[in-house]
Amino acid sequence: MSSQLSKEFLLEAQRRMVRIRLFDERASKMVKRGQIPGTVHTSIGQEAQVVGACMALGDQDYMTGNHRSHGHPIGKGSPLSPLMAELVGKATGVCKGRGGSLHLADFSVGSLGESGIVGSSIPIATGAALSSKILNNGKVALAFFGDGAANQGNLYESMNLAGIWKLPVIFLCENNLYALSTPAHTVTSGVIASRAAGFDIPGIRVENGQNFIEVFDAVKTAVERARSGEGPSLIEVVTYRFNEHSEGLRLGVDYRDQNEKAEWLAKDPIVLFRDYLIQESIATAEELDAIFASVEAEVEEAFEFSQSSPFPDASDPYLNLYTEPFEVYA
Amino acid sequence: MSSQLSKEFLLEAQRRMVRIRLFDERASKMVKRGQIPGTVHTSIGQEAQVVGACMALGDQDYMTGNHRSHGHPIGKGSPLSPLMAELVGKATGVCKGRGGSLHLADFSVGSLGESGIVGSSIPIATGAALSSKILNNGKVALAFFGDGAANQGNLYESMNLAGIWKLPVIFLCENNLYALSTPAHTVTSGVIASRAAGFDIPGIRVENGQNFIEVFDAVKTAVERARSGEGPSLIEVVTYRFNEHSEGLRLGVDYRDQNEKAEWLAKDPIVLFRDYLIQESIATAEELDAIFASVEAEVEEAFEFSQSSPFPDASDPYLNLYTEPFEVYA
Amino acid sequence: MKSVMSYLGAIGAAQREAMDADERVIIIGEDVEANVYGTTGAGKARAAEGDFLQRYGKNRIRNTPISEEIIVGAAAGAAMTGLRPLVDLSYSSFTYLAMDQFVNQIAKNRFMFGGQASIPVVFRSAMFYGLNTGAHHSDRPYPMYMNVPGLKIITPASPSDAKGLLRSAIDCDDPVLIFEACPLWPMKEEVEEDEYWIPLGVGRTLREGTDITIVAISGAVPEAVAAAEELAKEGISAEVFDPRTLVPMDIEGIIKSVTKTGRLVVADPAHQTCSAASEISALVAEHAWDSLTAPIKRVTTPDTQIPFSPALEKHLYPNRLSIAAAARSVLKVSQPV
Amino acid sequence: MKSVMSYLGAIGAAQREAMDADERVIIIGEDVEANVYGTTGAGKARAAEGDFLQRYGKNRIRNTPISEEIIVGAAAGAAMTGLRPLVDLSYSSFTYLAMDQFVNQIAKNRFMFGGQASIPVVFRSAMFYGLNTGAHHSDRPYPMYMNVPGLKIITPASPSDAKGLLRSAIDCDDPVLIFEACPLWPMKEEVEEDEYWIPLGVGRTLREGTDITIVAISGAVPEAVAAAEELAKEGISAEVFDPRTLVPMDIEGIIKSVTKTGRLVVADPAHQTCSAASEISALVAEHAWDSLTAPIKRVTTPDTQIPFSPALEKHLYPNRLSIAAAARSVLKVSQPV
Ligand SMILES: Cc1ncc(C[n+]2csc(CCOP(=O)(O)OP(=O)(O)O)c2C)c(N)n1
Ligand SMILES: Cc1ncc(C[n+]2csc(CCOP(=O)(O)OP(=O)(O)O)c2C)c(N)n1
Ligand SMILES: [Mg+2]
Ligand SMILES: [Mg+2]
Repeated sequence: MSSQLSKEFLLEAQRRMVRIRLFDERASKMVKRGQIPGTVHTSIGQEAQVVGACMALGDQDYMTGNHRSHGHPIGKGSPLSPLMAELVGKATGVCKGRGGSLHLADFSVGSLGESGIVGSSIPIATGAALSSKILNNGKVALAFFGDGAANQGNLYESMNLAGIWKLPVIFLCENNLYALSTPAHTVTSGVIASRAAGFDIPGIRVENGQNFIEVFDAVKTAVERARSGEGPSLIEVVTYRFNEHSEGLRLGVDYRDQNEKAEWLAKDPIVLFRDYLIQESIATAEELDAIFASVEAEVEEAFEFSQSSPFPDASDPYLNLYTEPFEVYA
Repeated sequence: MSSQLSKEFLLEAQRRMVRIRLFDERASKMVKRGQIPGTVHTSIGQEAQVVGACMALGDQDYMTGNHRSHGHPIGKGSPLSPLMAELVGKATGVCKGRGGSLHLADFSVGSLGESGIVGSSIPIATGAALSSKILNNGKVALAFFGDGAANQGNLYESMNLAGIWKLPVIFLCENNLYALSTPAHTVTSGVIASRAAGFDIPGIRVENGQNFIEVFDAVKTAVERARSGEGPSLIEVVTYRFNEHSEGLRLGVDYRDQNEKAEWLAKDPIVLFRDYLIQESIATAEELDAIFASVEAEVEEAFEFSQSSPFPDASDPYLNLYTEPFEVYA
Repeated sequence: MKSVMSYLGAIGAAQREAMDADERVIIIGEDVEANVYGTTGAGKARAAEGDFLQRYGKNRIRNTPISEEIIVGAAAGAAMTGLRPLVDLSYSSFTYLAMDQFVNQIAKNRFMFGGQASIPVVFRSAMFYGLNTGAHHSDRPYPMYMNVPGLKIITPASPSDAKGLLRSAIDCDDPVLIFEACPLWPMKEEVEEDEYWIPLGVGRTLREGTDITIVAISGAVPEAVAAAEELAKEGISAEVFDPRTLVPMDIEGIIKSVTKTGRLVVADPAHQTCSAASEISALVAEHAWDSLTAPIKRVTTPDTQIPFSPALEKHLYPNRLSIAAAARSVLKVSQPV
Repeated sequence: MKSVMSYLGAIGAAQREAMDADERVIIIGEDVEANVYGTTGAGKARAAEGDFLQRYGKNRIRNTPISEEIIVGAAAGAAMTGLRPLVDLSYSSFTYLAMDQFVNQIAKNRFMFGGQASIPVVFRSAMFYGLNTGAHHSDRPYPMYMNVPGLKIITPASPSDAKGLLRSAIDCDDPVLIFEACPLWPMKEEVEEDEYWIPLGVGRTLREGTDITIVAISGAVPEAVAAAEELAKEGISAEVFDPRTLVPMDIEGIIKSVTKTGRLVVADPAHQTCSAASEISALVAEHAWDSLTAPIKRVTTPDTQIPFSPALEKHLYPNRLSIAAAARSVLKVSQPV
């Protein structure tokens, strides 16, 4: 499948990966400088896994995610400024400052919501696939979740429902080997991908989740399967987060081995893809540098936007709670 | 394994199966006559599956169940009178009339609670196995649940936890092909027993759940595995309920095929086991008739007990809500 | 044109109307194909017009696995993307299994996403209390949901209200939970056969009175009316008010009545602590205190779990006797012998 | 002997005491091995004595998968069979995932089984409100649990109370939920180092007064004290009372104070509708009405979800300004300029 990909498409993939990287690096700095309240969870190191999955989807397709919440919409094509403004809590944020990191959505690119509650958005994606099926509109839904979330029961309820109703949904497990401080193998009995078989749906494990093409191919197959009415798939992508669980978090213990870290840092998905593009003569170093530079400018612009935008008006705490507001006795 | 079973043990098995049958038949009549408020769910037709599982456990082992709630404790050895009194709501009931059908427990035989909420007692059994593991007291816990309950997420959370911690617990799915009016195959993707593999635990399907010995053997293997520290098992037993979902329930539709019903009715577990015992010269027809007669008397006694016992005293609605009651402003 | 409908029949009628009116309305739930609880083929429709499965087909009548969390969550996801699901959760005690989806997704998504989502979905569940169905089947959990901003909550207490309120709920773009008291299911009255809508947030005065206001909720409504009739015989004029919807709550209606009578009893079948009755009492103690001439009394279910035994259960809930007794005590009138 | 402890340190100390005292006490939760939230190795213990994992070993410190339903349910099952689990659920907003186990098993089993079960288990969860952690991390859901008979609920508001109440909770044979307001976690004071127990159901008067009673809950307690100090400067004598435990609730303590002052403000960080404040208001409007000389005012969080933006969040919760303003309005004193 990858052989059919146009140069334009491949460069767009690299552009989105670089966007995630630079956006998240900037956001991380902003947390440390107190420019973003609370914290953020970066997707640094996981860009191939995120973008590979997102670009296998069409623009109209749906997606839900988790606390690692900016990578997914960026991968799906969200503009950066409203995202950055959201992290700062500004009125121009994609959720008008109400969501913030972990809790944002960008319906303009089919992002139905990242979720701060681990696993909680998996049923939402399943439901989006149900409406697609009933309305017969050909859309596919994809749920991103982590290895930690793979132990929430609703994943199995979702796989079962999607299995019997042949819903066009893809359960995409980002196995970055840890859930916060907890190594996946200490809390996961068996192999996540192999849990699909019991629900009679395909379970694929992408061992090399640092490689854009491998992720893309696996997800693309699942998307085509879903779109043609054959139902759901579970895809487990093995990857690694380069940063701490969340920015600014300091744990007293070192739960990740230094050698393990070093090995994975050597498998930087952006570097790997750059090397591939050059080696295959798909793009030149200059072209790729230009992408990097233009994304740098985008991120700078997003930062400026986030700084210059106004904070939201606090006068109506009920804004958008209901579509039909009602008088409250306070 | 079955070859090692003593005559006494096998006759006790038949006695317990007959107890369930006659107790449930009487309870069914009582519902129709208004002698039991609400309804009851009988285990008629499923006796081999229930008793086969219960007798593979030791007296000290734990068990949880569901709305089909008398078969399990009877299978585990509960005396009938307090059970029957419970169904009638009497002070002498095993739960002092507070539980009623669907919601009873008999701690004296290790029954930690049947549950009216489908699937909700599976985590309780898992927790009992955890205490057994930590206290190192050698006890095994078994959770009974139906094919319908097998689609509740907490089963998968339980299998995962029990898998990683190697808890001595057995997940016993009573697949009677229907959940209320819903055929299992219309709401179940894949085969229930095969869902264990993804959690790296054994998944066994007992196709002939009408045969006491086959159920017993499968559960016994799992019990020994659990007791020796090797962890949990999932066992799916295929069986059939002879009666309607609950006594007195009238559905306008006939969701079960007449031929299917007839085929299963011909596989009466009590008749099959009786034939086996006679054929193998383990017991005589007279001995088995005597068991039947003595159980008839037991059930009659239980009925009389339930009728002659007083209703509970209504003066303290808070009785047993807390171990340390406190004053309430009502 | 009017015809006699049971509460359950009215629920069925509203569902049928809504499904006829809008293709995006679908029904999801356990055993809905077989119409086990009598609402997906109810009223005279079943015999005359076939049940819902025949009328609307399997694509719109969706029999689910027993998986409340995904039923609720998938309905929410579907509602966020173009459908208008009507979810049958059967017993209210089963809603807890999906609590995360209710609180963290359904109630929060629209607000949290700055208005990008709307979630037009209705969840029906029935409170089988008073029917000896035991502690796992007798809950009346609406107060828990009232504490969750973003949900609308309705508790119709008559067939007409059931039809008109459920229809408004289905046509509403916000998530609505409807709690049906099963003791009301067989209740019958003349109900308009044509389509009509009762707005959420508008209560109903069932009986006018001047001495005391009885605000009653759900299954307590007919009991309050009966209590008022009893009190009338004793020369006490009680006004009975049913807010009908708990979120939004018709506080103005309540205050108007209390302003007239100066006294308040609230009858609510929920457990007392943090009940709807507590909320109504607190609202009045805050906003209509100047009108009050006596303490506010709540008649609720004691804070205990529900025992199975018929000897223990029935008297736990507010009934005509306990409501009338509360009214007398507020009025400092001694109980008639 | 006393030493300075933070609230979080006091929680850690109570846990350590209880684990030392009774082998059956175990800790279950996500990331408890690594002490991510600072309670399983807290206080001076971590540096001096090693963290809990080192002290008690993997058999008693159990790092779990992210599976709240089974964590809670397994803890209940373990408690029914001989252990005394202490469950760390981290954020209160995650408790909903286990709501069925809380309501249908933990709250009901003892009652439903006629006293055969006792369920000595403690669930800790933290309310991260006011810290810009967004709608999924800012809930204050104790009122929902107050509506569930069979649970005990505590909300300590100082390090000393945290230590003494948590210890009582662990030693109690009934299930107890403890809700910790994260804004209180860094709070420090002198705390007794020896073991002590504060009984559940006994409130605390933080400040005596004669003009008005301010009942404050959890994170609102220090704000209420600050408001009282402010009011004192204006010549208003406010009594501040913290019930400390919500179930059982020290109603007598509240009524005693209201009987003295005749006026009541309740400050509660929960959402207003069906809040603890609503319950306290209703209790007083019912049982101490004769003492009241003014309306009861609740200072709560409005019934909206929690916005992330720092420009929007903080002022939503009860604070010294809003509490003082409520007191003035009850006293019909105009705001000082
Ligand atoms: C229901 C729930 N439980 C616990 C948490 C706290 N928490 C946030 S992220 C996280 C780890 C998630 O791990 P994983 O799913 O593997 O995603 P990753 O962070 O590794 O991408 C935890 C425990 C939560 N947010 N929601
Ligand atoms: C959580 C929950 N959902 C739904 C129900 C209603 N209900 C009671 S029994 C039942 C069918 C259960 O089927 P299964 O688990 O196969 O057990 P069986 O009755 O066949 O033995 C249903 C849907 C319930 N009690 N609890
Ligand atoms: Mg992870
Ligand atoms: Mg079944």
